[in-house]
Amino acid sequence: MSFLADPVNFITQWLSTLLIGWGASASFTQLILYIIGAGALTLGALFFTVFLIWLERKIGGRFQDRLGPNRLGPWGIFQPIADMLKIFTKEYITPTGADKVPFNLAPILAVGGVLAMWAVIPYASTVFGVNFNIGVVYLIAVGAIGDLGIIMAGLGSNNKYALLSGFRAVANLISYEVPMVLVLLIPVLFSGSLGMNDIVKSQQTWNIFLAPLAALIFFTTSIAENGRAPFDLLEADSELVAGFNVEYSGLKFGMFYVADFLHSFTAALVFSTVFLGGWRGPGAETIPILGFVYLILKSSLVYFLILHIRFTIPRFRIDQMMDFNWKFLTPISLVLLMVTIVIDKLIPTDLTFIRISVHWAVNILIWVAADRILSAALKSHPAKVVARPRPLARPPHVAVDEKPGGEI
Amino acid sequence: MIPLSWYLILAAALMSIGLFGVITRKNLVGALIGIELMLNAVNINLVAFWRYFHNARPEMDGLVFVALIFVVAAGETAIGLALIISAYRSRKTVDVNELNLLKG
Amino acid sequence: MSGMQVIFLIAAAVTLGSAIAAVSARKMLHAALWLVLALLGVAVIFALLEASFFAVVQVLVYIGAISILVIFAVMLSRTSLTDEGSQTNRGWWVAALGLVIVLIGVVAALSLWPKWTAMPGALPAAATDMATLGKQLVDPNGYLLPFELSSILLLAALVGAIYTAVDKKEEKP
Amino acid sequence: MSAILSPEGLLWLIPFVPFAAFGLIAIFTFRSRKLSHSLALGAAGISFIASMVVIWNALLIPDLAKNPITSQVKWLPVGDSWLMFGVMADPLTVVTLFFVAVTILMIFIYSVGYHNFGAPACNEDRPGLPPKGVIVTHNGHTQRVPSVEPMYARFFAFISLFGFAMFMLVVTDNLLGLYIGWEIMGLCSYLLIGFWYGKESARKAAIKAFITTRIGDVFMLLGLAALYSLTGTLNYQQILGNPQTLNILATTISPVAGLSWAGLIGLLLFAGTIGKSAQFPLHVWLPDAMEGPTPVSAMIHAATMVSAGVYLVARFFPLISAGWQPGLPLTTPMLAMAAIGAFTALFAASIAMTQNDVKRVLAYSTISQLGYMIAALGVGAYSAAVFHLFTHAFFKALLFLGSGSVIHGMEHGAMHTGEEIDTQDMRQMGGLRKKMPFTFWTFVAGGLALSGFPLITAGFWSKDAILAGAFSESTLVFIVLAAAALLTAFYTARQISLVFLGAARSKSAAHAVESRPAMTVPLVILALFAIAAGWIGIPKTFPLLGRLSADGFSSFIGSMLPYEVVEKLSSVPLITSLFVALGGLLLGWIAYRNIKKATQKDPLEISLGSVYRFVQHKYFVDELYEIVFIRPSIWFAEVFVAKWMDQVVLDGILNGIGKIGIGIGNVLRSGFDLPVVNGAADGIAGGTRKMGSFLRKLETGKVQQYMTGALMGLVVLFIILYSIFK
Repeated sequence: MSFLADPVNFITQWLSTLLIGWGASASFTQLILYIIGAGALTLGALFFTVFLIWLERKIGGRFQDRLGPNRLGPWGIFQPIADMLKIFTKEYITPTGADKVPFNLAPILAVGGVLAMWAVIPYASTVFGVNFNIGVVYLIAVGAIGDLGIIMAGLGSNNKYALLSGFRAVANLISYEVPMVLVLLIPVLFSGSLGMNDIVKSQQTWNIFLAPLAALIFFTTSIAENGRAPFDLLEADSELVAGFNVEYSGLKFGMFYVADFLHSFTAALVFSTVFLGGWRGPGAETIPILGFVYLILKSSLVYFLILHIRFTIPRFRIDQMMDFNWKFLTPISLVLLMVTIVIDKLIPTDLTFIRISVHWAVNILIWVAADRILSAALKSHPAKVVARPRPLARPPHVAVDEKPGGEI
Repeated sequence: MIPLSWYLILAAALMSIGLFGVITRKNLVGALIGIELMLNAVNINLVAFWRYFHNARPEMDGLVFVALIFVVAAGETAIGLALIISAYRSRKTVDVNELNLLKG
Repeated sequence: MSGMQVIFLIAAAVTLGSAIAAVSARKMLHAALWLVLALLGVAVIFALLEASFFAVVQVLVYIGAISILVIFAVMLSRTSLTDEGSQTNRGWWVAALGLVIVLIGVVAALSLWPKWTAMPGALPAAATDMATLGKQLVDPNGYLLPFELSSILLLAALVGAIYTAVDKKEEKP
Repeated sequence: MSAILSPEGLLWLIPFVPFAAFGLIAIFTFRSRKLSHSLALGAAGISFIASMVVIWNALLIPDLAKNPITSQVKWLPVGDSWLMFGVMADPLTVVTLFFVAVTILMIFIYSVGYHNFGAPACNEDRPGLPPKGVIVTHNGHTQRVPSVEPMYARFFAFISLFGFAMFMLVVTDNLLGLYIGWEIMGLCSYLLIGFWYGKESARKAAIKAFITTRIGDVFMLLGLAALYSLTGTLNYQQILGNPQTLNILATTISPVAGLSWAGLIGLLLFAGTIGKSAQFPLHVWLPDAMEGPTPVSAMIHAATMVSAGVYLVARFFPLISAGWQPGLPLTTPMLAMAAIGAFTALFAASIAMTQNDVKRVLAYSTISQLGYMIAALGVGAYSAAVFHLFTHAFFKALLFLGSGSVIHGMEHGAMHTGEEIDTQDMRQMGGLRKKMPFTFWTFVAGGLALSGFPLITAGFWSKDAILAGAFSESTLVFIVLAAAALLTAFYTARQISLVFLGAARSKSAAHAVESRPAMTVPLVILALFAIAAGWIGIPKTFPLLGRLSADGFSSFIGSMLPYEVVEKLSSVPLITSLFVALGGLLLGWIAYRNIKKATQKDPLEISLGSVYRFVQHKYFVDELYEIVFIRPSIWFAEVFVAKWMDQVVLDGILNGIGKIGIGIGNVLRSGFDLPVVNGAADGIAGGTRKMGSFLRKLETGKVQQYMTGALMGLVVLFIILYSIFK
């Protein structure tokens, strides 16, 4: 294989031959290589995050009709580096009455949980951390660890906002994992394997064509999982000052910061792996580096979508969020799973177009039905007004007659 | 190569620790934690036996039971915690010794 | 003393130590976190036993769901969150003593068992294939009935938990 | 499937389709009028088609009487053998089935119109009362129009059950099946006569009909039992189609009054007929049955129920006439039938002349016509009787439905004008000829058929056959029947001229309107039958026309009889029937053509006076029964049984037993229960309480201590087991 076509394996081969030439045992070499690979992967991810931060701020600027970072370097591209330096040099503040161990453990878990996800994602036909035969389950599991970090932060820092944020994190995690797992089972069903690499390999037709609704639901739930807008209840600035990371400063805060961006990009990565055919693309089989490029392109697209949603859609209320999950997403994904299983059994795999069209039809049908039912339910049970809107602030000498019902 | 006995001793110890927690904890949540530990001890045993007395025929009996225990544990935790919360809501305490309506 | 054994010993030590901490920690929150660590240790044990699927499922179910639920319960019952006092009943050492005796007795009894020191054989490839497990679970000659029963149990637990935990006061108006 | 579509299968199908309709309506669809009557009509239609197919197949079979279409299933285990239940189609069945199917279908259709389907419902209408009509505003002017029957679906359920019973009675092949259908019909007539149970008179009439017919049925059941105990079977073929059985029955002497068994059984069965066909002693229920809705009257009086009685005797004619040949002296039951039938014919006809209720006239005429048939059977004119049964069904159904249509028109007029009159009183009518042409012409056709208008109408041929048969047998019967025929023609003319001719004698009559197609179409169809049904039975020996006729009928029916029927031409009955028919009609028309006012006295009353009144009160038969039977039985029930027997004797005994029981109970209580049982129970309870209060100390309410206990128990158990099984 040539270096250009497949640099990673090239280097790996070279290193192993080198080490064995130095007389290291095979297992030791393997160990060394694993360590190097892991280090390279995580470092790459972290540095990529720096770029992500800049990107997000720039795009957010565009969305909000601002310039965004524009001082340091061309297009302010060195802004995040400056921020990094600032963060490194800041003082660590541990609030009194804080629970030391969880407080300090939380950021590490937050980042670690996200980074652990990168281990199973196939970046190219030949490049992946481990070819885990149950990668999907693994993804969900370590995702849980990341949220565990958030919860620990909320509990550890002796702060009621943080605690509330922890509550919300728990609710969020427990709830949105259910439909997420359910719809993740659909690609698994199509590929007949839990391994990420097999899932990618089996996508002659991208899963999003076979299961559009599942893709949509997975997209939504993954946004909710990593607490991006409109699901950013756990760091709702207007309600709880900054959520779980109020009390953090310095690099600890930076780690949360990194974890946040990295998590959302990881969601994009996973989405494009599971539903958009991962590294698949013209020539990706022969020239793995191409596959890597394809994957990055696809996930950047998805990431842009996430950003778009984040900057355009206002935040939910917590009860709305819960209702949306338990009363809409979970039932619909259950139904979707069942129906997809049956349909896919009925249609032979080689009739691609028939298969696609039937799946589309069924998905649209389910969607419309769910929508009808939902609107009917909303008609029959209109949202009841819990509290009257607050009266306007008014000077004491001005008399404003307030109608019953609150509106002035 | 690890002999079976190690796993069994580990499981037994874990079981005892969990039991200790269940018996001695004042706090209901603590008792629940003990129960989780006991269940894990059982799981260790099951997996170990599955691993060690495995015929050529791929049989999944041990693992199946582990899966079932996972299910049971999930249900048990959910119910237990729900009970704890409602008990706390009504009695403003989760102390086992204060929840003694059955005292004769 | 192979690498496996080293890993096992470490994992077992972590598991037992954190389990002891979990049952004896004064703050419930710490206990819950110790529980997480213990469960991670068990996951490692599973991995050592080549049940990688269950290692991951252990992380998913226990750490991802159960322990988080426990923490949630701890948070919801503020007394246990703030209570700093002794969390154990008076005669705890009696229980400890008795349990140690029982443990020793059990181990002694077991050690008379001929297969006490059995060594693992080679695991057939099919045994680690999850498809086999899945087929077994839905095979009428296999474990279809327990599987269905457990699913019904889960459903019942779901309903029961919701019903028990819902705050009746909200439904009055 | 083909098994179902074979003639046998269809024969089975015929009765059970209406039954299914009844079940469905009664259980499911009784809320929906449309569904209900569609079900009933559909069932009737299916039965009709099935019947026609069966009849066609049967007619194709040569010598049907010897080898009829039959099919049997095992029904009830009796001892070691099975009581077979089956269906059969022989000539008599075919004839009966034909007119039953047609009339039932017609009546079902007619009912839809009669109960004003589609008319608006009136919220004052109560179930159990005839609909009062509802006020609607129709293109400008407000008026009262008939409203739909409140218990519409119920009516169709009942008549479906009725149809089931009648078809059952016709197609079954044994006496027991016939009896079942017979009794179900009795029930249905009770339900239907009392359909408007809100009316006192309807309730009374229903009970009257039920009780009266029961009297006959009891005798019939006796006959049935006797027959079964003698022959061991109730199957027609095995009894009637078997000469030596008949011979034995005819020759062996029964313990009763020196009658032969055949005679006795014949009389008993004939008693059933008397009840069902309302012959003389038991005729009283039929006129009162007019309280029911008109379709019901038509069903009971024309199509089905009363025909059932004649059908029974016709069916058992071989038994009744066992040992009789033309020329031999009549057997006892035949004599009884001839006597009763002839008397009833004259008797009822005379009453019919004096009645003013349009339906009662027809009721009495029905009685008299049935008397005709009975008498004909009595004198052995078998085929003539069946022939008259056949034709009579059509024209009498036609007349009843026509009268119903008239009443409907009158009610419409009464509602329109708000006049308070009896809409069934013929004196109030008149001049309906113009208002209701369809009804008029069809009614005329029916009436002429009834009065035996020569040559064209069906009634003429059948009546002529009967008269011929009577003439050849006994002159007395012949004269009586001829007189009855004269009266028949007379009151027919009276009715027609009172109802249709002349000028309207009330505002209601003036405003009467023609009924809806649902009612007139059946009228027209039945009118066609009333004219044409007779032509199949024109005797060969008849001058001129005899050449044209094949006269399939009498030979077809005659094949049921063991002996050959010889027809000898005699001009006397022919002349007589011509004379009585035309003369009666003429007299009636002359007498009643100019009745001007409703309150005007009846011409006959002027001429006859008290005799007329005597007749008009039906010879006071009802009053006689009131005095002779009803009062004594009421006295027996109220005074003897209730007061004396029940309250004195039985209550005394029961009270005595009760007192003794109480005494014993007291002794046991004070002697055994209180000290022993209660003492023991209290002791146990107290002991339990003490033990509980001692043991409660173990219940600390601390769950962990319980668990510790359980754990210790487990350890101990383990140690024990281990030390045992190691």
